[in-house]
Amino acid sequence: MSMVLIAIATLLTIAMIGAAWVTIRAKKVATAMLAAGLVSLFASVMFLFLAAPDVAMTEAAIGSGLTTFLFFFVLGRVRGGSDD
Amino acid sequence: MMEALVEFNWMRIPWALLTVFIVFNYGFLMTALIQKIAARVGRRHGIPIWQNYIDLIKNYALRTSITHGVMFYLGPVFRLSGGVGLLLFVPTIYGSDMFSNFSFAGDLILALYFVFFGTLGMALGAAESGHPYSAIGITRGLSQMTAAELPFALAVFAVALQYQTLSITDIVAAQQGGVLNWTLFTNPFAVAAAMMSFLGSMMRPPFDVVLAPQEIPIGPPTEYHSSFLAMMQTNRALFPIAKIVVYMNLFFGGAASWPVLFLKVFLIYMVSAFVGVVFPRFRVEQSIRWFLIWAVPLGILAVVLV
Amino acid sequence: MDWIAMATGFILILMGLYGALTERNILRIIVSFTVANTGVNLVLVAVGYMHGRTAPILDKTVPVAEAVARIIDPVPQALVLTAIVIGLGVTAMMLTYAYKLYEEKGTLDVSKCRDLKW
Amino acid sequence: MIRNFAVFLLLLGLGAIFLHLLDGYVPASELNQTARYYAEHTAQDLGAANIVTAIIVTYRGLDTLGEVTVLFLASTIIGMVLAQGSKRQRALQRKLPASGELLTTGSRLLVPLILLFGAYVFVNGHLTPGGGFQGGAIIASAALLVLLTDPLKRFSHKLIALVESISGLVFVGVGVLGMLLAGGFLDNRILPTGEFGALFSAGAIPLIYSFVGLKVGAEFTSMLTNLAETEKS
Amino acid sequence: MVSPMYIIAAGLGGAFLLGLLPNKWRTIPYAITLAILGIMAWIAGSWLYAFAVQGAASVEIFTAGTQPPFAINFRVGLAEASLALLTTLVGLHSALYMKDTLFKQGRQAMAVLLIFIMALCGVIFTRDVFNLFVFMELVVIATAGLVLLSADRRALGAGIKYLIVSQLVSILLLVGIIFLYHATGTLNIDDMAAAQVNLLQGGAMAFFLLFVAVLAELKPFPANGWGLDIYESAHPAFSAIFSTATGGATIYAADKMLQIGGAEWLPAATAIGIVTFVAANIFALVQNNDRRLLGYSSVAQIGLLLTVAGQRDILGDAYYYVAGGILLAHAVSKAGLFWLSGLVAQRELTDWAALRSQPVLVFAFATFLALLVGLPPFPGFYAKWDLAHHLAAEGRLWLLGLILFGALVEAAYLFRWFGYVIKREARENGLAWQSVKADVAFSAVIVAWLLAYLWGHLSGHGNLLHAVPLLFALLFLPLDWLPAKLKNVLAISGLLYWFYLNYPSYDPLQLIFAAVMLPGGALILLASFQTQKRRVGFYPAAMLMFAGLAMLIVAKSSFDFFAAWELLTVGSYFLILRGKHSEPHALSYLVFSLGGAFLILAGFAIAAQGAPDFKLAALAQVAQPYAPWVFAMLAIGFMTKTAAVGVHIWLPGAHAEAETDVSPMVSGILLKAGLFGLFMLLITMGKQQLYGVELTYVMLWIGAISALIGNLMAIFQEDAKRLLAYSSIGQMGYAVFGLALMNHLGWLMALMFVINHYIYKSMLFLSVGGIAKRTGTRLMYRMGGLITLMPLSFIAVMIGIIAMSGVPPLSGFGGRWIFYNAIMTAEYRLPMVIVFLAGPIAFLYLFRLIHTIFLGQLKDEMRKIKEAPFWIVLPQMIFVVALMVFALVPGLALRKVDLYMTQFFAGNGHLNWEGLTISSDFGYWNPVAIMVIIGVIFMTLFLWLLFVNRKAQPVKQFNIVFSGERPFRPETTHFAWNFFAPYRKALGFLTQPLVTIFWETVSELLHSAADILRRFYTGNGQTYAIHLLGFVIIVYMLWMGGKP
Repeated sequence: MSMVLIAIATLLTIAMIGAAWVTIRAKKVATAMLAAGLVSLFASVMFLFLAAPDVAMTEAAIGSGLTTFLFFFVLGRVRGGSDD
Repeated sequence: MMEALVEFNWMRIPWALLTVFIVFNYGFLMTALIQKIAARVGRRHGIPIWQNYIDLIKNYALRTSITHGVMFYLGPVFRLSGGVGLLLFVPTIYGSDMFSNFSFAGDLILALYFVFFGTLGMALGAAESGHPYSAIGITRGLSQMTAAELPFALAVFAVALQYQTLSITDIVAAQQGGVLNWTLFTNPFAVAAAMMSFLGSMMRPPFDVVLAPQEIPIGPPTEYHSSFLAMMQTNRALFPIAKIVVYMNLFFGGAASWPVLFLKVFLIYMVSAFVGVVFPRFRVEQSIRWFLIWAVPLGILAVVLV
Repeated sequence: MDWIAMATGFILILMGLYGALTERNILRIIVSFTVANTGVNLVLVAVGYMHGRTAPILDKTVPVAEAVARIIDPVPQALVLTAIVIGLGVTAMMLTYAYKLYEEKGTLDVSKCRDLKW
Repeated sequence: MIRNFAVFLLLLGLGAIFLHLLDGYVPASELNQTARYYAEHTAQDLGAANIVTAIIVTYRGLDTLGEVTVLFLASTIIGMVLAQGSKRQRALQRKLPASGELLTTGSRLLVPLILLFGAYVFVNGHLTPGGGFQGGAIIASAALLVLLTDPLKRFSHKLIALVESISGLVFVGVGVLGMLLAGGFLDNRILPTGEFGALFSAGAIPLIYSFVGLKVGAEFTSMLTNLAETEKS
Repeated sequence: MVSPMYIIAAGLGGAFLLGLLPNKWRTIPYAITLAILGIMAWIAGSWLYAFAVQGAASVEIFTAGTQPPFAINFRVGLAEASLALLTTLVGLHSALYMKDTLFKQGRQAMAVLLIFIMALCGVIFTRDVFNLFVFMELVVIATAGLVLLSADRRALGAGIKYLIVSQLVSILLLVGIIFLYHATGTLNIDDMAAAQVNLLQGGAMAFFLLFVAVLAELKPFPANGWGLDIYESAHPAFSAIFSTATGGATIYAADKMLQIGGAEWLPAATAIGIVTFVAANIFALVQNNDRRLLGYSSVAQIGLLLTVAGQRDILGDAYYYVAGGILLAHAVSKAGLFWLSGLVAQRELTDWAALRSQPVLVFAFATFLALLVGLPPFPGFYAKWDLAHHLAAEGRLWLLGLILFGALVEAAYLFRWFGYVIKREARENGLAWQSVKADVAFSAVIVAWLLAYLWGHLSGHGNLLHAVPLLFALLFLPLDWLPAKLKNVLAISGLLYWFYLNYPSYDPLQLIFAAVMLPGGALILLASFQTQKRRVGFYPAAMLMFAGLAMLIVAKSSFDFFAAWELLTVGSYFLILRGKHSEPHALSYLVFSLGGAFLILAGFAIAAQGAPDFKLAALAQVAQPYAPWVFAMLAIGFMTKTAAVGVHIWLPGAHAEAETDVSPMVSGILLKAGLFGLFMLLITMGKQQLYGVELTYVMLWIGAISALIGNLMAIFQEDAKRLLAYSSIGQMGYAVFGLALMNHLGWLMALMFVINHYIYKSMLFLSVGGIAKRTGTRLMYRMGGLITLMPLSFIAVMIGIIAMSGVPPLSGFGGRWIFYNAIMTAEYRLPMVIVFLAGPIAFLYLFRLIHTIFLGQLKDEMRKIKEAPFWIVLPQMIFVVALMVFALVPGLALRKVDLYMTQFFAGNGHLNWEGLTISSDFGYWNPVAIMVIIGVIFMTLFLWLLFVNRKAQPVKQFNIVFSGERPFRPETTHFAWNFFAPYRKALGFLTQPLVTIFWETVSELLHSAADILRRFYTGNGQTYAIHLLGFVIIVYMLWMGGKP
């Protein structure tokens, strides 16, 4: 395995964990949602490297795309949804 | 192991009546004697020896014009039936076919349970007298009697175990051949327990709260008068003797002749009289406890050690 | 690569679950669960990964005859696809319920939703 | 706080379990029997180039059917829940600022393209990466775009339901046909497997995947619109 | 046959089709839904028919034209087909039941319902792990949706909690699946099973995750709060599906998982299952909400099933019979109960009293409870029997004990509930009657009885529903609309005819018991002619008891014996429950009886050591070291029935509060069942030693102390029936004592007690019952002087008392005489002291009985009462005659038995019955002579007194003076209350209700533990998820700790 791949993988890992950290720590729900979408997005990149283009596409479209939109749809309807 | 059972024949009836007659008279005289002795101990003069006969005749002659109903009659009837029955189901004179009465009908157990018979009837009858205090007397009497019977039952059972029979005749037979063969010496615990029970059932102090003339002006017997009373007086003469005969047979070697019987009965009776003049009266729960604490353990000891 | 992905996946699961089990806001709980789900997907795919092989798609570069030696295990990928879609379904359901809860109770706090207990 | 700590401890336990798994994990160097079978037989049996697709649509078609059903179920329930007891809709009558001209025009332009792209993705599912789910999601994103530009836009529920149900029925129907005409439920060989690598090949896979795409698209759209139509409180 | 795949296809197709229809339509979608469900049920049914009737082998169904493991496959066999049929039928019925709700919610709800049922079938059929996951997710989502069908607004919260928990479950499941796939290279369950996952690298851990996730769906304790919330808030028809179909499908999934995991994982399943079973049942004790209670019970039943699944290794071929029996019993009863709950308007348990307005519903309720608890003749009974035997044979006694304990707790709360239904006041409009709902519920009743027949048919022990006595008892159910008098004639003739029919086949011992139980029962039933109208519910219950008794005495095998035992227990419970204030007492009776019965079951099971058909006679051959334990268990079980001290506290209330003609039945007859059992036990097993202690010696003590305590308690009672009830404890103590003497005469005495106690206790209960009927009270001090008003009752009581106190000449003396002879040879003497003490005490309470009721002074308010009704007096008079005859010639009944018993004691010690005198080795007894002598003396004196007082006039009531006062109120002249005050002062401390306090404390502890621990279910969905996580970690640490 080339060093490049490992480096990329490590970077992605750090990014994902960082985003996940933001997700569970963010002050605002909206931030958390965005960060979760980001985790998904990074994951789909990771899938590409894991030779899983189908999964990558799906994760990108559904996991980070649609799901995040759904979140915001609902968030918009529960008065800001700030922590209470 | 049993001796051949004596069988019924018609001659037993007159002989039985004779037994009843003898015992009845002896009982009357002795009751008076005891009363006299007790009075003398208390530095009183006491009744004439024939006073009981006078009372009895007088009472039999009296007629009552009121009744509390049939159940009321049952008191004396049960009582006297119990007394006579007990006497007749026990062989009076050892070795005498004539005076073995109706002992073929049942054994020691019958005698043991027949002791109850009179009490039950008395309780029934007195309860019907319409007097609340008679009921109180009954509850006390029954309570005390049940506690007093327990050591007796234990002693009886110890004796039965000791001789491995329930036949009174066999038990007496086993005690023949010298004073030391008496249960009194072969099984002293049983006799001690039985004698304590005996004290309790003689309606004398300290166990006479049932009749309790002081606290309760009208105990159960006092509701009875005239012929009822006469019948009960008859029983009061007869029943203790019948009971003592049982004791004598079981614990004191029985009696082979009437004089021996008279003597032994008198002596046993005197135990109760002696205790009676010495001790004050117990309350019922006290006497129950007394029996349970003192007499019952002796009985248990007797049963266990046999 | 697969190790890293798998470890990352596990960490994401744990982080997601921590969020899901400690947050009170139901929206945050749902968000945390999606993170955990992403982690699961990562683990699943990582299990199927094999060094030096390519995606299980046969074309000119990977002829049928060489497939056995050239492609990675396609099964986990198929499973992940299904899992992702199901995850979306569940997430959507939960969001709807959250919305409904808010409509009825005016709060998003799950700990306030305790009419049923014991 | 105690609670958070308890959770933390429990997750440590779970982490131990995971560590255990990770520790015991030995990457395979060879394909296992199942994967080997797929690698060897997919092409000639089913005629599909994308093995993942073949697995999803045929070998594990039942899973996919279930998966589609999950979405169907979710969208149905969402519709049901949101309809339940709420003073639904109508509240949106208030004026919202119109979206920018650019966005509106752009979306008008984009939507057909996106739809086309989605269709492309699922029709080619058996050949290239992607397929019904991805395509469906893309179609749904078109709907999303429309919703974003014009929040008052009403999609025809009837149309969505129609697409959803008919594609579902077709899926089931094809599956049953597989039982009747070929080797079993969802056997794709009710249609000729055709030439390997061609668009119209791999038996019923493209057909099924297309309808899956339509169905998924419709379901996503239905979810989105249902949520969109809720009252903004 | 149609492929089961069509069940899936039909469900899905139907659901998608519903989506096509216009939103407004109602009837057509509903019709489609029903039709689809019907088709699904039909397919499942046809498969079941093929397997069960035609004996087909199970079939693999392939998909995608590819062999497994490369494609998903289904399997359909007997188990799958039955479960699928169950699922679809419950679904169909619930759909019918929910018609209103479905109409309101529209086609979407119907589609969800269809998918739900389809997914459950998928879970059942599939043989692919991942496919199982998909179907389970479908079930989860559909469940979350269907919960909202409820009118209860709280259901939303339950749905959310459920979703949160299932997220966690699916994460575990997916991780487990993928690693298992990695380890085995397959997703097919059978291939995984063949791969022996435990040996593979990482396999065990992966399997653990998979397994624990599937288990979590079974709502194991403590990770089950969410499930309970669903039960409480969901629509009852949905709960019916959730409890039965989901439960069944999930447990089947767990079973598949166990096939993968292999025998190594069975103990884990067992442990989780049994903890869940016991804990859920204990929690259910403190539930007031009907549906939540049913939820706890469902959880418990599924736990039990998991336990059974964990016994797969030892159950062998019986596995499906046992598991199926329990599962179907749970399913049908729980579905039925949930459906019933929809008919009840309010949610408190006591609100179910509304069912009373429709006796059919009460019958349905009773059927469901019996089915759930596993009473004969229902499947659970057979299943429990087999399960217990297998467990005992393998030495899994702790498990057996826990199962029985849990079952007892379950029976306790369920029958407490039944008591509420029968006894509590019904609210107005408490019944939300809808005939379709009732029909659905009633269909479950029919299925219950069909299953009872089926399981009996499959049982290796013969079908209980072929037993004529039981059928005769059940016959009274459809005949319940007839007038009571007619039914009474039928009942009496039935009892007599059955006795006549079997008379030649009884051995002397059986004959005595049979005579007491059957003609004896008929005699008491004469008193039942008293009742007017229909007396709904009396005859089925009474005849059930008699059926049990009739079957008990002829039972040859342990199974027959135990079945009969349970039948008579249940019948008598229903009978006792009929009393006006008997609710708590009937419950305590049932709990103690079932507890005893479970001990008997365990005893038999241990004795059998796996033998399929265990004859009672074979008890004699039970090997060490089991024999003494078997003996102890059976003895305690039987002594529970005879109310030996320690387990006696149920008796006074149960006997005293029962109806007038029921008290003599349960006292005079039912208690003898326990004695019969003890006879059987002692005949076969004889003396046993446990840790060097002679067990019969212990029994001797128990008997003696029972005699003492029973009698002592009796003398302090103010309530006449309670007095008699306590006296029964004492009398049974004597009998147990006699049996435990282990000699010829001791047994004879016990038999004497069987007859005597039957006669005089029945007689006394009837008299007292008649008096209570007339006076309107059972408190003795409120009566008095009734002798002239109720002379016949008085005679009966008086004769009864003389007989019972053992005073000669009546038959009680015979008993005492034999007793004394018996103890002459006994080895142990100390317990006898206690019996001696008890003897005279009996005399006290009996005297009190007659004194305070009949003698003394008549109360003002009772001056106008009449003699007890004819039909109550008639049997008493017959009893008086019987008593006299038995007193005179006891040999009539006892001689044969005496001879019969010589075989057990090497010919020693039997009585000599020559002539009129009965003699033993020690003494002799001539009942005729005694009677004559006493009679002559007595009559002489009595007649003389009558003669001399022939002119006397009766005294008026207040024509007396005492303490210088003339009384004017009867109360002041009748000393009756606290009658034996001196005794209370002297020995009252012995009557402290220590045993009652003990059992109350036990019950209290269970309840308060449940009440405290259930707070654990905080209602917070997140907490539930934490519980689940905790559950996973605990199972991990316990089972995986230290393993690779």
